[in-house]
Amino acid sequence: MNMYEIVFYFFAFVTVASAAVVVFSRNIVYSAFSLLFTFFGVAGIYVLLNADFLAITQLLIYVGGILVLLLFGVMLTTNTVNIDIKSGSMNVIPAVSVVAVLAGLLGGVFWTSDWFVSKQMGDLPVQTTSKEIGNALITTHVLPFEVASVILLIAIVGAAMMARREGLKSQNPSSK
Amino acid sequence: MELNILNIGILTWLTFLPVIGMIIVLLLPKEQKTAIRWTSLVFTLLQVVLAFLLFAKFDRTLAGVNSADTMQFKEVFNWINVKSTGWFGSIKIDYFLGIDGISMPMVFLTAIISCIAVISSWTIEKSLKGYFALLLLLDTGMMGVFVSLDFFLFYIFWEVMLLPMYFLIGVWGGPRREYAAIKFFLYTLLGSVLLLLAMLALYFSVTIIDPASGEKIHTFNMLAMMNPANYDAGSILSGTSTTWRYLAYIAVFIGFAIKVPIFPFHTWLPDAHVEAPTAISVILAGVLLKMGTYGLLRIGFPIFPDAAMHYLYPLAFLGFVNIIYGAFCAMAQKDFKKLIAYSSVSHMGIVILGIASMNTQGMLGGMLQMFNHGTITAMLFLIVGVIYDRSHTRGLDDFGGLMNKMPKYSGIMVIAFFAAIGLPGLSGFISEAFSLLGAFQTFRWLTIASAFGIVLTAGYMLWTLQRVFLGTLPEKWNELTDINTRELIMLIPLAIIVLALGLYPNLMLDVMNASANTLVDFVKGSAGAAIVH
Amino acid sequence: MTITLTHFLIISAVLFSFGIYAVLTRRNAIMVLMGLELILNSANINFLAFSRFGGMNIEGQMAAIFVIILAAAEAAVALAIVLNIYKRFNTVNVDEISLLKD
Amino acid sequence: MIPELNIALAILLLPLVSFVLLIFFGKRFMEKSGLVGTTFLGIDLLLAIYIFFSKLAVETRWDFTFTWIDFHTVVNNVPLKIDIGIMVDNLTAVMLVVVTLISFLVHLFSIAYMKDDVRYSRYYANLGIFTFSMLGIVLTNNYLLMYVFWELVGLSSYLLIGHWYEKKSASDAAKKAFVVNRVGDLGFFIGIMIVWMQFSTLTFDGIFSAIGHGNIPFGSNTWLTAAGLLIFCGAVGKSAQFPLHVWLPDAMEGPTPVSALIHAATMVAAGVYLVARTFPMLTADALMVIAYTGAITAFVAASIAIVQNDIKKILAYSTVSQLGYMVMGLGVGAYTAGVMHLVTHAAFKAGLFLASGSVIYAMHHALHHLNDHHTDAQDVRFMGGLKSKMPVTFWTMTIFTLAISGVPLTSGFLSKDEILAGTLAYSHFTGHSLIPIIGFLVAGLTAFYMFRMLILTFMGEHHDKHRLDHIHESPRVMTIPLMVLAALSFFVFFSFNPISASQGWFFQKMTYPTVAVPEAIASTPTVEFIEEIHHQHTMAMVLSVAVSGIGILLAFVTYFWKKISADAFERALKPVHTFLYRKWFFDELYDATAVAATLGTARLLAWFDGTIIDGVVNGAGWLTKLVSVFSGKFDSYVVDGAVNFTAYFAGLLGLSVRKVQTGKVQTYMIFAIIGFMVLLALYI
Repeated sequence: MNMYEIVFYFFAFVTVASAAVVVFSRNIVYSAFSLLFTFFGVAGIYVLLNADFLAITQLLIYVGGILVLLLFGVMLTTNTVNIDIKSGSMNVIPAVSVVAVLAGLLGGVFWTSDWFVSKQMGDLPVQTTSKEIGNALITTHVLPFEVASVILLIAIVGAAMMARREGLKSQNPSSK
Repeated sequence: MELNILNIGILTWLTFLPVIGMIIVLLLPKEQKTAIRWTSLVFTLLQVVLAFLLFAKFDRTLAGVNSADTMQFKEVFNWINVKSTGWFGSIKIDYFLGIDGISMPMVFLTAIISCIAVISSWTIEKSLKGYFALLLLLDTGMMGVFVSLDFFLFYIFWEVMLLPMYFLIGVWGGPRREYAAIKFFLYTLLGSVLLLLAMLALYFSVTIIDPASGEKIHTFNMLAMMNPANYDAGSILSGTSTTWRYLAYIAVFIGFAIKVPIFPFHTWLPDAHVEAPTAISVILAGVLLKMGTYGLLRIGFPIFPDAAMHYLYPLAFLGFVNIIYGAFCAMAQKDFKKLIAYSSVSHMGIVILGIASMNTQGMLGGMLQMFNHGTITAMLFLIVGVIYDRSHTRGLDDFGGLMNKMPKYSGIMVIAFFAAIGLPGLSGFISEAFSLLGAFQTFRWLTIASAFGIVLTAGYMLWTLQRVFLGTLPEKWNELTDINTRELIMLIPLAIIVLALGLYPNLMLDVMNASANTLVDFVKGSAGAAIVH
Repeated sequence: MTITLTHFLIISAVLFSFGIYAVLTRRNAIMVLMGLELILNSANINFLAFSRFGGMNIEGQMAAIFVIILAAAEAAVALAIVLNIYKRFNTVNVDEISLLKD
Repeated sequence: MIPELNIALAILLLPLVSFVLLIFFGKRFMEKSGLVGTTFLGIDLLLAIYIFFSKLAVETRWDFTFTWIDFHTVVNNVPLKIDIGIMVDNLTAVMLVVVTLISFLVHLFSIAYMKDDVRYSRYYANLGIFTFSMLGIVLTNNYLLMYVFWELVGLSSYLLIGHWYEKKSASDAAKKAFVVNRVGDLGFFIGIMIVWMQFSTLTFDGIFSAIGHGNIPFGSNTWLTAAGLLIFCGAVGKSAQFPLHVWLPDAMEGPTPVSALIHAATMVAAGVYLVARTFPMLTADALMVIAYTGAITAFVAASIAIVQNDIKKILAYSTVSQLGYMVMGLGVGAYTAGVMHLVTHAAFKAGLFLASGSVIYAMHHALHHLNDHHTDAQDVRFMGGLKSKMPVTFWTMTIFTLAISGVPLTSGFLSKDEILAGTLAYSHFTGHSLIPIIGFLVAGLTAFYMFRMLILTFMGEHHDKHRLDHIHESPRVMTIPLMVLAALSFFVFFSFNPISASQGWFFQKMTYPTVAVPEAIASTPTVEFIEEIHHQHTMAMVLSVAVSGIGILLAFVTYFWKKISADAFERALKPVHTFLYRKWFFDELYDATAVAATLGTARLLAWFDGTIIDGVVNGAGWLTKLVSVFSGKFDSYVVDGAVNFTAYFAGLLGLSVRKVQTGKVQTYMIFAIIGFMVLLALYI
């Protein structure tokens, strides 16, 4: 077992385990915090896949942004006076069966497929990708990039609008 | 003769200024009523300024009619160019604008009437934004009809004008507005369909050499359609005095006759007038009716000279029927607006009679009558509008003695009424007299019979005057106020035009003279040549 | 046993299944969102893995970047929606919000 | 342009200036409006007199023509254009003085008569536009401008008749005047159309010279006659000739000075003037029709005048009768006599109206003073004995009455004699002896009814003493015009020979125009005709004095000495009296025929329009709708039936799987994933 494998299995474990906590924990705050570890694990896996830039992005956006947002969501929507911030499950049996079948299918497909592989582990020298990504973003992918920026802008404005308008409305409870 | 502003021809400006105004009106929030009104006014005023400019720069010696060289303020560029599409062939449609003595007075009239319509719409409150936007669009449609020299373009503007009119009557009209609007719409649509058929038949019959590529192409160019040499041998409308040509002429004629309106296609007019708001009545009578006769002069006569000459007598007869029938119907009306609507039928009959005479005086008289009827009837409808605004009734028998209560108003009214009667010194007389003088030379007895119309006109007009303005004021109208400054502003320019043209008709006759002569010579010449062949 | 493409794919499959499970079963809307994030992450892993082993280094990473961007946008909008739902129904439990039934 | 024509133009335009000033600044002038108008007319009169003398001193005619509208085209090798212009010949010069003089006097008279009127300045403005249009008729040298001013005169007459438009009868009368005139003008206009078509010119000179060269409308003598007669139609309307005379008596609804100006002296004389102007192109046939029209008019009106009681109505019918006289004079060919009667009649008839105005003014004030609102101030039966109270009015009125009755030494005698001599000459040449018979008969009738009026008004006893005390002579500003006009009713102003005018200046200056009509269809040549008039003159004079004398005597016998009871006559001839009193039932006849037919046609056509034509239109719409209903039924039962069945089936199906719909998103999602997995499995 070389170092690479050790690191891989470590991150794989962290990811899967914390994901399990996310999914199965009844306490929503626990879930949120274990999601942090999942993201870390995934970032590690990114590094192992020669994607240093993405790993950093993953940390910045998921951990710094999305997770914080989710936590805000939890706090804003949960009645804090009531300590019980657990959330229940539903449809457990059909969901378990469906997911099991799905997992089986996916696993089977992944396992049995004869993937086309051009570069095996170790073929590729470890190198930084930031520069290449930067180039690609402003040359070949400039259009999707711009579209994405517009989408972000719209999403931000839209989110702000929705939150604010309903905020105003909440002062006189809805008639419906 | 060309005149460009910012490298865009003046006719395009004239036509599309209202569209710019419309866009601005649409962008304004609907609470900004004052801004909307002023925007509309400013744009129509600009149009009037341009029309005056055009009038001043217009070369009175050039005839136009069938020759592109003497058309003025021309603008031509290729507009639609579809390469060969199967059996249809390649389609080339030009954006071809230009005016001559036939259209110049109409352009002038349209600009003035539109501006006045905007002023008279000042008190509209019901969804004002939509109203002014539609009004401006209507303005563009009307102007476009008068300046386009390409049949296709002409047809487009013709239809563009139809829709706003429908809504303006149907939404802002009186109690029976839906009925009137639909009647108007169906009538004119029927006319449009016939026009479209004739247009397509012409399109497939006429070919010209494309100056760009040198190949033979079909064209919608009206001037090309006027030249018999451009008709393909064996095409549906080739030759002269053929049944197909007669049929096409009749189709075109009915299309235009509905607009004029010529008996028996006239019944949309009273309903539309009665139900439409004042400003729309003004536009209807002032400009829309003229499109029918303008179409005859621009398309019917020069493109089908043989058929026009062949059906000259029936045309004149319809003119006679219009005059007498309209006058009689007017006499029996009890509704002020309906009365004026029927008087329009009668007065448009004079136009028909005049242009059917096929000589200079008659043609000039008819063309001048188109202009004069526009101004006079506009005044009459505004006058009705003024009292309707105050009293909310149009019953002739509901009034009396307004002369004492509203002296300024009555002064203007006297000018309008007597102009309609055809009193010398006011514009109506000159055009009526010329139409009849001309027509008499072609149709002796018919004209004598038609001349009875002037007695009938005097009869019903004075009767109306007596019922509404003379006598004693009923108690209930003690609160009526005299005409206000805004209403004076819209009536006085018209009164000035009526007086000016009455005293010095050369102002307008000069503009039309060369074209009228050329048109008469051309139609008679072509038809004469046809007979020789 | 060296680490092959399949290893990464299996991790991604596991994450995906967890994500789907969370989406399907959790009552709390925020939990559903977390499940979605898991699914997106699993997809990203797939992208990177295929790109790494398939020899198209940058292209896969580009796709992953856009996925992250969309995830961020989605999270923002979704949270706004959740907040609205909360304001309106005073709960974020999706099973109680069954207007669709009517 | 000749300098005098500038003055003529000034004469024409001054009243227009007065009109414009008064219509726009009338409120500012207020009671000074009368002075403003009168001043303008005073200047106008002086200028006219200047023109009169300078024109009569020279032989040439002043003419100024310019092209008004050029059609820039050529018809029959003649450039097509409309020339208009003004001209002054002797006839015009005389007419200018007549119009401005009467107008000036009426302006003056009205200052007092109308001073309490609510629309004082409007009244003067209308007088201004009337004078302008009338002068226009006189000054123009072509039919187009003639027609233009003709109509403008109609307008101003409309405005003045309807001056008191609050009264229904006044506005009715105004309307009637305008419409009836329009009927005449229609003929005039058709005449103009014929002339224009044939000669492509409308100037008198152009037309007459063309006819002189043998150019006849459509190459037919009948059309030439027709053209002349159609133009004469204008005169029939304006000069109130039979059968269009009905408007003039009604026009008395206007203020009395207006009646004097318009409906006695000037406007109605315009028709006579038109005939005089058109004289050169009238054929013998046309002249005959004109002569008969005039004769019938003269007789009918005179017969009606005998039995009327309203002082203005009597004068109105007398006017119609005298106009008939003039027209008859022109018709028989006595051109100068006809024109001269026009001038002399203008003076004494204006005088009569103004004098009657003075009487009405006095009566009105007396009645007003007594708060009597029932007695008609214009009814001669309520007058009588006013002589002592209103001496100036009485004496001037007497002079006018003598003049109109054709008593020697008056101007009326001179002109009437010449006309009667003309009728005798006419019957001598053509054998139409009915015309002179009517002429003399009417002369007698005129003398009779005029004296009847005079006697009833001024002589005898006033049966209400109290009222008589309140009657006073009118103010100076009203009596001065009367005196001026009375002076002008004497013979000296027209001829120094009191029994024959033919040596006076009028006959010397107002020579017959050259007849343009081809000889074959022309009436008796002028020279021969004048010769014959001379022959007949003495006889005419004797006869006319005799019949006038008889008429006057009868009037005195009946109404002054009361030897014959007028009432007894009236009772004995009740039907005749009623027939005359109701004006030969002309109004009723026209109401029942022309008016009723017009209105009936109007209603019929309006009904036709609304019911038949619109019915067809709506019917087409209805039919379309009916078809659409059928297709709608087909649609809903057959086509929709099929569709509904499908829907029903689907609904049945839906019912069974309804339970699946829990409304929970996640449940749906499970199904979605199952579906996805099924697809996946299939794919693998």
